[in-house]
Amino acid sequence: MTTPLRNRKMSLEDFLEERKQVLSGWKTGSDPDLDLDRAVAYLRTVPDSKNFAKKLAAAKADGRTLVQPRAGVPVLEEHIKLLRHLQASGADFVPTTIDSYTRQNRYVEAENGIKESAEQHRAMLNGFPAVNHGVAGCRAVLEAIDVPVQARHGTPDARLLAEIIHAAGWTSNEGGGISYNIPYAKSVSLETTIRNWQYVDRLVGYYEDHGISINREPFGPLTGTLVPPSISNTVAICEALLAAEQGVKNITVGYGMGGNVIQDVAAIRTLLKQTEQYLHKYGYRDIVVTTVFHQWMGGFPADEAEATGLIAMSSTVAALSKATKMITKSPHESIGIPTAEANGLGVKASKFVCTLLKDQVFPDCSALNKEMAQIEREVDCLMTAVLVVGEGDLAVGVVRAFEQGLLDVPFAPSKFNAGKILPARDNDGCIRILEFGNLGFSEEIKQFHRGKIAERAAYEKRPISFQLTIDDVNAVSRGQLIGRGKEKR
Amino acid sequence: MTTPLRNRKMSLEDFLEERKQVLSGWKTGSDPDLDLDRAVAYLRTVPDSKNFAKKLAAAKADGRTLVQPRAGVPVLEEHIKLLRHLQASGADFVPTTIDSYTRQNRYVEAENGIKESAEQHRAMLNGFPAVNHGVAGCRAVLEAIDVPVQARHGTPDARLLAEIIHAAGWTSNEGGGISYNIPYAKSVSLETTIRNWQYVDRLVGYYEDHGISINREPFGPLTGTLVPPSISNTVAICEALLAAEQGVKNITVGYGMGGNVIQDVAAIRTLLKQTEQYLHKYGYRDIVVTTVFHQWMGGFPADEAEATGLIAMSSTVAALSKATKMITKSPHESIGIPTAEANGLGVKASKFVCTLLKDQVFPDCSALNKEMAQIEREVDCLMTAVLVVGEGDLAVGVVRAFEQGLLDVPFAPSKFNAGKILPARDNDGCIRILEFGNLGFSEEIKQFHRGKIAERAAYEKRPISFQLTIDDVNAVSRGQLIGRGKEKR
Amino acid sequence: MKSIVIGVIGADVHAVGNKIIEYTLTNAGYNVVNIGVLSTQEDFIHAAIETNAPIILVSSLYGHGEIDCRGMRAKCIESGIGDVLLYVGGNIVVGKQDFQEVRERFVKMGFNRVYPPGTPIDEALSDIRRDLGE
Amino acid sequence: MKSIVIGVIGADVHAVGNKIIEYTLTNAGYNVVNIGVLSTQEDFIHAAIETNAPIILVSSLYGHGEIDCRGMRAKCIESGIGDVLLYVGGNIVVGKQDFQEVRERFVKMGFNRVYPPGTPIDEALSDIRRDLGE
Ligand code: B12
Ligand code: B12
Repeated sequence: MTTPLRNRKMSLEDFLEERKQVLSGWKTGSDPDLDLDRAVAYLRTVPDSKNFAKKLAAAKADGRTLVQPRAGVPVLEEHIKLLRHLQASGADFVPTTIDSYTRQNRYVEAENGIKESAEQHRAMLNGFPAVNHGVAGCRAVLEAIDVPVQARHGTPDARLLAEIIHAAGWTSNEGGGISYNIPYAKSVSLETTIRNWQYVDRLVGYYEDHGISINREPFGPLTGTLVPPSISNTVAICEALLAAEQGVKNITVGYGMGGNVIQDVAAIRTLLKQTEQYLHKYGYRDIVVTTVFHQWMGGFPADEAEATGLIAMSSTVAALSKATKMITKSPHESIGIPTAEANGLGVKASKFVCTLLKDQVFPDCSALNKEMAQIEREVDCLMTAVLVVGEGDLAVGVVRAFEQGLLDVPFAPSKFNAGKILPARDNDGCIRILEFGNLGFSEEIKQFHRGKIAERAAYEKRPISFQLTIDDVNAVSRGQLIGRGKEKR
Repeated sequence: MTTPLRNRKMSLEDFLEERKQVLSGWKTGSDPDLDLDRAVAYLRTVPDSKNFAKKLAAAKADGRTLVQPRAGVPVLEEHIKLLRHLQASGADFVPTTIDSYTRQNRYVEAENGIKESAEQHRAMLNGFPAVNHGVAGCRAVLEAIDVPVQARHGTPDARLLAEIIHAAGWTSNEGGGISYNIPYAKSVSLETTIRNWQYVDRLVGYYEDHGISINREPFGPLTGTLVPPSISNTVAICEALLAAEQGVKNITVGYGMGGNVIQDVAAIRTLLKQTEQYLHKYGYRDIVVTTVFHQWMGGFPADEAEATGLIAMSSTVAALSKATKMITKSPHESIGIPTAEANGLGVKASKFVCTLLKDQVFPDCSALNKEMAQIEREVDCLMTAVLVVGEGDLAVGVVRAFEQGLLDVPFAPSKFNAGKILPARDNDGCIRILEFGNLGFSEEIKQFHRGKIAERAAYEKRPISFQLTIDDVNAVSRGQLIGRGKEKR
Repeated sequence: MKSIVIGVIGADVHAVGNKIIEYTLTNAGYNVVNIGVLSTQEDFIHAAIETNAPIILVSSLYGHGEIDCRGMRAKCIESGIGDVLLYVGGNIVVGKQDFQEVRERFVKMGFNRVYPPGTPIDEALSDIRRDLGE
Repeated sequence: MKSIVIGVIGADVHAVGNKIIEYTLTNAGYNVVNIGVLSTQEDFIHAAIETNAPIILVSSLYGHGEIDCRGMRAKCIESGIGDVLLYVGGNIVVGKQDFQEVRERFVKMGFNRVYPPGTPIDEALSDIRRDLGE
């Protein structure tokens, strides 16, 4: 690629040119059903009830929180069986979690994994290798079930994957140039992944231009581990803007539960509000924004009853926050990929709580307003930092902001992430920042965080150090939210 | 008994006189360990860690919500095994649920039930017949475990039961003259049960006079079915006052979850506040009041995952309400008395949520304040009605208030309850009243309820009728909170 | 209008389902004779004789159903209404048991129909209609 | 100061546990050589050779551990460090499996110690000390 990275809609020519190369990445790319006219024709036959974008818009209007698990196994028939079971358990949307080889575009190893799984009658891959199964396989999935299907993965270069799943009638794709890089890769540059995801979004834009609604969902939780809401919200807003520029019209921004109820509700509310604000500000006006709340994304307790408790507690918060969708976990979370049954239990418990609470909202109150105002201030501060270093261009800004640590995600594996900030909980369990690195926060905001952490450390009678962070990382799986020091355990 | 019913502390003589007769009710009453001096001496040996009153007071000071299941099986060894399992699952307090024959003082049938259960190796009774097991059996229970033990039952005449369990070192007893009559009996007069429970409370007062702290817990949820908070709170306050008069010093007032989060938090907060207020007002100043939140007390969903979801959702609300204790349910609730394992799962899920949320409180906000003010107004109105008809005497007032339907509990089996009011949910899921009978509400309060119900009926486009009540009774077990009419399902 | 006797047997005070059953069967056009909670076998039988009811619906929720229902058919025979239809429902045994076995136990005891926990009365209505030849 | 090589094998990017292990072992007085996530068998082996580490701690969280770890012992032998201690931990197989069997599979593959999901690194410390003869 020779043109410099810019946040600008790809021309149709450039897109189609790049497309040829993308489709040549694996043999399934040559399927005639990947012809765009044929794909559009197929997508027209997908009923509204299986359209992700439409079902989400309706849920938003209704003020309901719909549920979706994670799930994917290598063998096609098994995968269909699994999704059918989840649908029967009450899933409003079904996922297809893609295996880790496919995520790294290692299709040969994925092929071996499918074979071995079929032979050994147990899953040797941690997901469904959609590229290897091709358009026909993915259509078989869609046709076997009655609700919308989405691909969920963590793929830095998901161009071929996106081509295949959308042509197969899957009307949503999770990911983004930042959120599927920083937590999911080590040495892929942001420039590369943003470009790749501009392509993925452009493909959705192409479909939108042809009257097909397709949903896109930036991956909100990032590393799922003590990510301060303003950081994940900023990333989500950046990805929403990048997607909108490529013609995406239906975006679900996400957030991974932190554990303090007020901070969680505040995070979801500001996420919706600020995403819409920024989209409007930059001239994208016809976009439907919805939100997705991820049940606790960090280390889970091993006990299944405790895990189910955490799942239902997460659901309570999600429902009261009025998130449009919630991603569920299973009682097996801390151990391994769940059986269909365990996964279904997570869906049932979650759905029950969301349905029960559908007519209720977390009330407006000053504690909530304060936390919302705080998140908004922080997000505005970070967004300004990004746009300043980008000299007005968001794509460039994102790359430079990560380079300089103005944006920084805790615990991320990527070497393109500074990895200088340290998060820790305050005395109420809200996620705050202990060590800022070069994070693009104003001095005032830093003071706020320092004060909050100091309060906790004083309460626990111990020094402010990385030990707080470590204790907090381990806390939830041990039944605590705040990793209290010995004095206060 | 010849003296008329009055809310006045029983004299020691009258108490000791009546005691002789009480102890002669069943053969285990003649155990020499029922000698009060010996009982006091034994209770002095019970460590603080097994003292209900002390553990509750400490939890209140800490702002924690502790958990307690329900459990009881007929055979002693099996019962101990069961309680040990629950303790290992994390129960902060263990219960002993008493079987229904004992509750009706039918000790012969209870004896048969024990025998048959032992022979058939399955429980033929729905609880532990503590009177039949006697002081020695009950002490064996206490000595086998490390946390405080409480009797939970529903016994209109629990005098002998109370004698036996306290002499055995169980430091809490659930019940009260109203709460263990109206929902648990059909033709026992309130006068009789209030007298019986004055005795039970007087026994606790005796122990308090001898330096032994014993907790008493009026049964908050009553019929567990759409009971408006002001009605159950009023009953709890009346019973707290009646108990205090007899010398009880440590009282836990209770509430059964209604389902609207704000109403539930408001109910627990006002319950604590108003109980303390009324106790002070009537001169009882040295009493420790704590609260107990009952997880959903109505019909449960049959699916175990859904039931666990409901359990954890209840726990979330309880923890945020800062109730001192929570009574847990099990995933088997809708089917039958749970196995030890299922019961333990309920405890684990509940405890996990309460521990996770221990540093958080539901925030003050206007919606909450409004609901609290509403409950307070209603309770004051009902309390005034009771005291007016009682011509200043609370005990007399309670009897007459129920006689006249000024106090009225929905779905109660007792013929001493008017049974004229019909509750139903409003459009937010709060429990309101549809049909007032002769309930002691002011016209202003009635207008408020009527308005709320009218709003819902209008939304559901259907007439205001008993059908709303029926639909609401069935709703939760079918996964809804509000039993919406066809139009809005 | 045919009469149906309903009530809750034994030392059982669960009143909610009973009230819902009364409401539903009345709406369905029956003359419902509700003897309420804490009812004995004799209470049921007397009510059936008095109102000439061809069917008795016994509810038992609290777990002692098995003990409470024993010998009820024999008592009906003694009282001269040996062919009265006996239904039982609610949570009729202690705990979660295999329902096939539970049903057999109650059928042996002379019950015509035996319902698992949580069967809403609406679902039993068609059985009632059929058994009453309607 | 003895060296310990740590890292996350295969296409696995779970970085949190890896950072905690680094912190804990450093605090415990070891020279921790952290090769990070997305590491190959060769990466581990080279690091061990370079730093003369007597022990390699392989983490695998994402489920492909079984495929990723195969043949690692053979590669160690080839590279002349056949007697290096190989530990593996994390969520090393797909799903909830009987851990006895899982352990056997990895022991057969030449791993000296195999840890079930969620074993905190603190619990493995005493094994490390013992195996290193400390
Ligand atoms: C956070 C998380 C993520 C984050 C990771 C962010 C990041 N880059 O680090 C995100 C969201 C990105 C993620 C992605 C994925 N994840 Co993930 N993830 C988790 C989760 C919830 C917590 C992991 C964690 O950080 N724990 C906290 C740390 C401190 O604990 P730890 O990692 O277990 O490590 C400790 C111990 O295990 C031990 N230990 C570790 N290694 C070793 C080695 C030795 C020798 C010893 C002695 C001890 C030891 O010491 C460590 C410190 O105490 C786990 C489930 C869980 N545990 O609850 C799933 C889990 C590991 N993930 C899983 C999967 C499948 C994935 C995905 C493939 C699919 C997906 N869900 O999107 C992708 C994988 C991408 C990839 N290529 O690797 C599965 C693995 C399944 C399996 N093995 O059967 C799990 C178990 C969830 C599940 N039940 O499905 N995940
Ligand atoms: C509310 C409730 C109470 C209230 C009752 C208030 C009152 N006076 O009515 C209170 C709190 C007082 C209470 C007390 C007790 N309860 Co209770 N209670 C419940 C609960 C939660 C709901 C019952 C209810 O109202 N459901 C709603 C109504 C509409 O449904 P229903 O009663 O099932 O009736 C419907 C159907 O079953 C059917 N049906 C009923 N009878 C019949 C008959 C026929 C022929 C047919 C066709 C259909 C039919 O139609 C009805 C209408 O749709 C249930 C568990 C559950 N279901 O979730 C436990 C439950 C019934 N209780 C139980 C127990 C053990 C008790 C106690 C002994 C102990 C205790 N927990 O304190 C005491 C009993 C006191 C006594 N002597 O009876 C157990 C019974 C256990 C068992 N069978 O193994 C249950 C199942 C809970 C449990 N899993 O432990 N309880």
